[in-house]
Amino acid sequence: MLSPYLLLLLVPSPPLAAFLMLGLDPFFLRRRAVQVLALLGGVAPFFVMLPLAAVCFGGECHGVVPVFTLAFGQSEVALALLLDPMSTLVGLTVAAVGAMVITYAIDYMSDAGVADLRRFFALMNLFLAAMLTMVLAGDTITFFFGWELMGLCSFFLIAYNTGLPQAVAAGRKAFIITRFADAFLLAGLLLLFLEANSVRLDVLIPAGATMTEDRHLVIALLLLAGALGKSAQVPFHTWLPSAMAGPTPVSALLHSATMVAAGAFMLARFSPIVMSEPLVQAIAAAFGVGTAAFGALSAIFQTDVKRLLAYSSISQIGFMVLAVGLGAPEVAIGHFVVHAMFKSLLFLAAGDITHGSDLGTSMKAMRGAARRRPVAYVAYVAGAASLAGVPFITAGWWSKEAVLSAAWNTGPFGIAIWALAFLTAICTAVYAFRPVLEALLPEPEHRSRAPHGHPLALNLHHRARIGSGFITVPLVVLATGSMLGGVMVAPIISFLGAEVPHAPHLPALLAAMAPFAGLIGAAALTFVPSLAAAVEGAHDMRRPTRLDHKFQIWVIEPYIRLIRWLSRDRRPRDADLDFERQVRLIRWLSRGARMDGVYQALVVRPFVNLVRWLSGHRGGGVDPVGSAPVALALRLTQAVVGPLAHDRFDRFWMRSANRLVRIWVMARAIQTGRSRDYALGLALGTAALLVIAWGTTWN
Amino acid sequence: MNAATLSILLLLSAGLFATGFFGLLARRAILFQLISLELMLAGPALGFIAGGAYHGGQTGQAMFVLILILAAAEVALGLALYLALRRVADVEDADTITRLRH
Amino acid sequence: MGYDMELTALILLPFFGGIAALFAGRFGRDAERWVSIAALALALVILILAFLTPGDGRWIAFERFDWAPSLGMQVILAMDGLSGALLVVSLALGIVSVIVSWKITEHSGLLNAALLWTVAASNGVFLSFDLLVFAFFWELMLVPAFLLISVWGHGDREAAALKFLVFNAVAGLGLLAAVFYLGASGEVVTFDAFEVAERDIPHGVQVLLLLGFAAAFLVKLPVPPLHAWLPDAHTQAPTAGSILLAGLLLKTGAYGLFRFPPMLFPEGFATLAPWGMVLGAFGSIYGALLACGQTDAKRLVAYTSVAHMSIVLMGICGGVYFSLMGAGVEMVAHAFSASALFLLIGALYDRTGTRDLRELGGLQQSAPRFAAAFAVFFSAALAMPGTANFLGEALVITGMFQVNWIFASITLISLVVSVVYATRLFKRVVFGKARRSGVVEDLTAREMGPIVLLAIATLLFGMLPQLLMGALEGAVTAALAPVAGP
Amino acid sequence: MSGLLALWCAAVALACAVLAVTRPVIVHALIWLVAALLSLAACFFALGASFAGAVQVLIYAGAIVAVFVFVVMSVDTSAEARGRERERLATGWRRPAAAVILVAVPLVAGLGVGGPALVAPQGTAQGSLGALLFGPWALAIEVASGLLLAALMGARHLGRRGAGE
Amino acid sequence: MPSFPALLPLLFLGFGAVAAMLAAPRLPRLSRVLAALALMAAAATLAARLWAPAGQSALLSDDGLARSAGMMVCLAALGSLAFLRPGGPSKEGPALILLASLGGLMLAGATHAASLFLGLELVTLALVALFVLPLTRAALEAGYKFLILGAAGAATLLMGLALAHAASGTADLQAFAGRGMMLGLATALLMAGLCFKLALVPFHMWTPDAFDGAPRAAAAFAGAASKIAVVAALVRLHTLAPPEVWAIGLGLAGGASILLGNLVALRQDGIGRMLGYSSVAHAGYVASTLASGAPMAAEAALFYIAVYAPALLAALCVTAALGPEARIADLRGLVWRRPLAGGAMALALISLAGLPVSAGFFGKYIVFTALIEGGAWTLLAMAIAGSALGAYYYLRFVALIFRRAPDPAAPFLPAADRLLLLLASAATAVLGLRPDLLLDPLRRLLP
Repeated sequence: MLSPYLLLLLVPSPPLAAFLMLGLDPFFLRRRAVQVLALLGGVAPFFVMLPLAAVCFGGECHGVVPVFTLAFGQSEVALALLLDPMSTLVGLTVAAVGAMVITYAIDYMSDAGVADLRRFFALMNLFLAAMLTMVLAGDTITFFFGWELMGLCSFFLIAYNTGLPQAVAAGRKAFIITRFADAFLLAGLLLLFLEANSVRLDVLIPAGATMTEDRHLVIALLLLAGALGKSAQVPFHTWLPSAMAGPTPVSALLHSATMVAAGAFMLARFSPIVMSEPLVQAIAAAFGVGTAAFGALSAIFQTDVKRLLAYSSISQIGFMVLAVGLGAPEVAIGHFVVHAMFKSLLFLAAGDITHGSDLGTSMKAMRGAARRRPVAYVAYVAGAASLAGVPFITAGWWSKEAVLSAAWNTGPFGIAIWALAFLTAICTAVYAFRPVLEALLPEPEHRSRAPHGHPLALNLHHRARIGSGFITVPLVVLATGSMLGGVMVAPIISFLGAEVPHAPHLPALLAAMAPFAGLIGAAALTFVPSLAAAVEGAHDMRRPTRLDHKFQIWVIEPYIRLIRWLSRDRRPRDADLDFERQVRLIRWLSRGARMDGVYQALVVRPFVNLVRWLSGHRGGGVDPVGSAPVALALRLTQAVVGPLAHDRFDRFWMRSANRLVRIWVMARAIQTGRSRDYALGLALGTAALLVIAWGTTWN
Repeated sequence: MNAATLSILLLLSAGLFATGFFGLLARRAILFQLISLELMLAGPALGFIAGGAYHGGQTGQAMFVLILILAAAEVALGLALYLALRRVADVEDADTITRLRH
Repeated sequence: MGYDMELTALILLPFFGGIAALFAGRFGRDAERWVSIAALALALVILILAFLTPGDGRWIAFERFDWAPSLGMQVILAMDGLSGALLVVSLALGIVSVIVSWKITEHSGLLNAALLWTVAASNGVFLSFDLLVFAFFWELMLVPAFLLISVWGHGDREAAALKFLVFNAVAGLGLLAAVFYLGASGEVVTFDAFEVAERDIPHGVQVLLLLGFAAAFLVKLPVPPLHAWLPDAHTQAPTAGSILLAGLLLKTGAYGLFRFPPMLFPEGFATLAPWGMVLGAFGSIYGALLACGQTDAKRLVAYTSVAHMSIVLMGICGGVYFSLMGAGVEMVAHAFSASALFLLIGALYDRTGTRDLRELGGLQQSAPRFAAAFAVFFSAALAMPGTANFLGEALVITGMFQVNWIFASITLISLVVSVVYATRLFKRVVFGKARRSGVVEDLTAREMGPIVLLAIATLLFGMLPQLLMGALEGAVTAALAPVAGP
Repeated sequence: MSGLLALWCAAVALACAVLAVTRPVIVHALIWLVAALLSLAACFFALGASFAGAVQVLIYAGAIVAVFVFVVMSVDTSAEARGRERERLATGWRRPAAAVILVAVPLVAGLGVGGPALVAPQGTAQGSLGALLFGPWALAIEVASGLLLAALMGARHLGRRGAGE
Repeated sequence: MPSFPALLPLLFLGFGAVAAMLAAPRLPRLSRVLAALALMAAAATLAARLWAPAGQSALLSDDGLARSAGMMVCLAALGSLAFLRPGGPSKEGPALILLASLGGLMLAGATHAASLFLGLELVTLALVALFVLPLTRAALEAGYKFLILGAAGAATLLMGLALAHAASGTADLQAFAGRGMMLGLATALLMAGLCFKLALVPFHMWTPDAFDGAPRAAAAFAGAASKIAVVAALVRLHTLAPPEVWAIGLGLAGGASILLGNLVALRQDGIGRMLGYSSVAHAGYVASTLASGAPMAAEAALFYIAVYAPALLAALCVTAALGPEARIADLRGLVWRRPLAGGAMALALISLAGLPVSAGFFGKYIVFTALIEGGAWTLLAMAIAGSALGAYYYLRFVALIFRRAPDPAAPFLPAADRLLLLLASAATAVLGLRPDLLLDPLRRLLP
């Protein structure tokens, strides 16, 4: 009898097939065919996942479908797909979000050329297939296969606008940084394999949990590093905001349920190994909460919706990592599911609102959204509420509350974490509501557009207020999920076999207040001109010209006085300087703590110098450009400039050759051409022979 | 004839050989070089005759005859070459015949 | 064992095919090319038939006959999975190289002959187990390759060809000297590798002899600091020459290292292997870094070859099951992926007349098929899972973790750097706007054929690695046994 | 007694030879050459090799030197040429002398000072020189004629006014 | 006197020489044909008696070594004759080549001081006459140097023979089997004469000049035929186990020749000069093989020089076709202009470099084997270093042969040249695949 689990093989197959069809283009597909194929490939996994999920929820949730087995000498490598509660849940989420995003993209990308469309959807489908493969993987090889394939696709997708240098640079940056983290993961997985002599997760994870101490620690740290890189956690976070250069559906897919979240999923998957080391656990929790706080702070000061959402992803996944670090991977998965829904919703809605605007995806493009695209706006509001964690009515509250409670319950140390997470939650609400409130502002006055602008941009105001079904259905579905999904959080956690953590009333109440505090903050940032200008100015790197003196006097001034009094600073005050400081802080935060600069100094520049030193290029001066991706691209460009030089070993060989030539010149001088000299040679040779003869016979 | 005499004769023959060799090395005029060659050949000639006299065979004298033939042949060729060189290149100094070198 | 001709045929068929191609041009247009393809295809058929007939366990086929008995010479040809796999590579790449040089009309008879002779000689290297015959084919290989570079090359081709030749010929002398010593040092003069392997050679002598062998192999591989000939040779060689250089000649070095040191000098190999690994680790980083700094696309790929072959060296010297298997897989995988990249760059050069990265670009827009092909082999170059290259490198890393984690880490770093140069190549060639090249014509059907073949090979061995690894099993355990033995 | 005579004649020959190679004038050198050759002939007679002595006088000192004389007649013998020749010898004798001494020292050391223990006279079968030369050695004589033939052809060819001029 | 069949080749050559000389002034073409016929007849007679029982006469030995070496001398002489340019004043060429071959035959069979010395001198004087054939200044210069040095070498050799004769009372070469100071000195002097003929450092100075200035055919005879004969004589002396100075001197001279010859040839641009220096180096390989003292040294040396000969003949034949001042640039694209000439030249150079599929590879192989067998590690190292240098400069020339040439002017090749190139290439290629075809007979023929 055929096992129902065989259906597992069919989950990643449709998008893969769609990728092959679109990628190889055997039939010279037309636009409509491309769209149909893409849609089929994108949606089918969800409908295959459904019966599987039904089986799983029915209670029989452990299916392994072997793909094939390799014999490696004494070891065996058995590739398989695995269905267990975690993969069911995550797979279902991914399939659903993927289906929504691809559906949305059908309309969103409709103005691209056929060839580009084909490429786009081929890659999107491949991406989806890769993520599904990774989620359903029953062994480390398949897992890593999906994991890496996502990295590759992210490169192509982020660099989708191949003519745009910063898009290409962002793609490279994403690929290189994640590849760096992947190296850790690969090392960890290979060590695990050597330790357990198997690649099957169901064998390997229990075996891994009972390893010897030192090995265990190393492997756990390696896996953690891999996850942090893929999930854009703090030291590695820089690629994610740059990756916004890709089209909106790409961002939506990348940052909600797939790529970025894959790290958190991986940690949850391998939590028996990773989390059995208290040290690693503490590190994970620290990184998680740190990233969450940092991401939220940075997000507050963004002026670009997509970058804001990117930092939000960093922050939210920080929560997931935190949950894993607290020993509650089930909670992390719960947050994963919810986050996937509201984050994709936010991206899709924001993308729809700003689509075709000549302001790109900047915050200003949100203005007037309620009037222009009411459905999308409502959807955005729903998503933002869920992100902010408005109590009871949004899904986000339930999952975030679970994380916070888990932190509170960990003990005294956990309370500190809880406090930080609580502050983060307030910040989250601040940035979540900023675009919502921004949309309430009147639209900026209509500037004349350059004729070469985006072709659709001209139609911006002539667009229908309600988008086509391809746009509306995903928005509605996801918005519903984001709001009502909260009821699923507890079942999810218990389905995964854990208790839903409950905090005492006080912290729970406080946490419930956070969104409202955030809302006030957002309002301040949006409607108080001085603050808005500060945020704005931090980006334009110009001093704002108009300040609201009242705000200055009532808020900023006392704060500065307090600081000065505390630090016993008696120097005369310089208002400009103060403002500078303030702006600099904002700028620092909005640039992701300038981590790019650190990388530039610590990694990229030495690397380039090394390469340049090795390949003998002459360096040329390049302006330090503020934006790091461009700088990265320029740095590598610079390494290219210069003549095609030989490397050092080559020079060594050539030098010895020259030395030989010099000896040759000396040696040929012996042949003087004079017969007397020749005869002299004869005489000397004879003499030498005679001396030898005399010497050998003399005794 | 005793061994000592032979020894000294051989020494003298070596001396003749060496003298001729010296002439060949030291003299630059082609004709002098040819004369020196004759003296060089006289050394082994004396050696063969002395050896033959000591050992009492005819071999030494027979070898001398062959040496003589060689000397004659060499002189003939050498002088012809000398004349040809003088005619073609107008040289009599061996040191100036250095077009082929290195 | 009976005396069959199949292995001899695998060497002689391309050889005589080459002679026929030399004169076939007189009998019709493109006749020499068809003759070449026919000879190689026939050899491929014979090879497949040899695979299908049952062997004796260790060897798929084995032949031995006298050649010049008075010199202690005989011909011993033996094929196991490793040689078989490399023979498939060599014949397939032979066909590919004939196809890609279809448009070259200058001395086309000699061109095809040189291609076939290169294949014939490297087949000889892969099959010979008489050390002298091995050395003979080893040196013979240089001649047609030299011709390929110096006659049909680009730019400063003579200098490059000479550099290639001198490096390899000089290094070959080390091999020759060691082989001669081995042959002459026994009680009877014999070059039979199996007999020589039985001998008890003192440890110091083993080390010396191994150094002689290694000189030839490491230069051919090539591993820094002995690699200086490779970038020049690759850059100046015609496309077909680059393909054979990367796909075949480099592999002969790896094959030699794989086969003979563990077999002939187990103790000496054990002594020197750590140094081999150090060299390989250094080379893997060094090659990758230099690849990052190149502006010539072919040179870039050439340096990636240095990096990848260094990883192969590391795998072989690792001497554990995984690393050896990884090295074997990587050899085959790199043959396909590197030759495909050379093919693509060659095709691009034919169209644009430049290989300068600063002048190329925009393939994505003007030639999507070109771009797609680039993408596939780009993935292979940076060892994307699913390609055979990943399998090879992952296995080497696994083995290295068993030997010494530092080497494993270095390999991982080179894996990361590979992304830098690969994306750079891709960015410059496929993305961006066409700088000088303008609109590039997409790949033609004749070019697509070989590319599809190579892509299928790369992905097939990556997805279904048991095809390859099953074949390599015997050779790997054989290389393992003397090292691991008591 | 004959031994002493032979030694004396050989010594004279050596002295003449030394003079012959050091004379600046070609004619003088030639005369000393003849003297050396004649002394050698005397030495040969003293050693009992009368045929060799006779041949030496007739062919060597006679015929060969005669050929020389013909050539020497065309040579510049002016005082200037003599001075040039003397100067050439004066400037360039050291290196040749050193080389020759290097050759001579082992020879002298081996033959004279070291005193080789010579084997006793080998009693080879006595026979006439003619029987030897026209018996077993006939081939050698024939080939020696080839030697002369080659020299003759060469000399004759060189005497032509050839293409090289 | 030797038996008549043994005498027959000598008679062919001697009478052939006289006939050719007589025919030369009026019928130069007939003279060439006669000379060729005489050489062929001599070679055929030798070949027919190759396996006959050995004989011995007063002066000459009639054994396998003499016959095989003599046959090779005749064949090499035939090769030189093929491209000895007829016409002009040089009508005596064929006769002189026959005389020189006669000397070579004597040398190959020499067991006595008289035959050794006569053979050597006949070769020398005939070669001097051959060198000066064009009567150009360069030819005269080469001839003069060769004459002067040759005579000095002959005197040295004779001095050695005289000492040996005085020491042992016999002029038989057997005398050199003894020991003692006088014999040691005699051996040293004898070696100086032989090394001069073999062109070993420091007795080699005439070689490059001769290869450069003399007619290429004469140089080819000096490099191929005469060296085969000298090597045969060396081998014969070698088997007598002469005093210690023999091995030491040969080793030193051989090693020095390998290094210096290859080094100076490194960047020579004149093809003739390059071949001249390289012939010094090749002589060095032979000498060091004999010096190694390996049991197989004799056959190795003879095999080496035998496979060197066709390569040198082919290379010099092509060089001759390129004109009197052939330089490396003249080779450019030769294979495209004259496929036969270019191919033969390339094969010859590859063989000289000792690369596979050429007889030269096995020459090097067997020499290295002998050096290893004899434990002559220093010489082996020198030989390896020399081969590396050799590979470099030969391949420089090979590279140029295949380079495309701007001017399509093709050198003229007469039929005889073409036949020679074909045969020499065939010999090189066949021996490169089946060295045992030559090596096995040699091994059985040598004592």
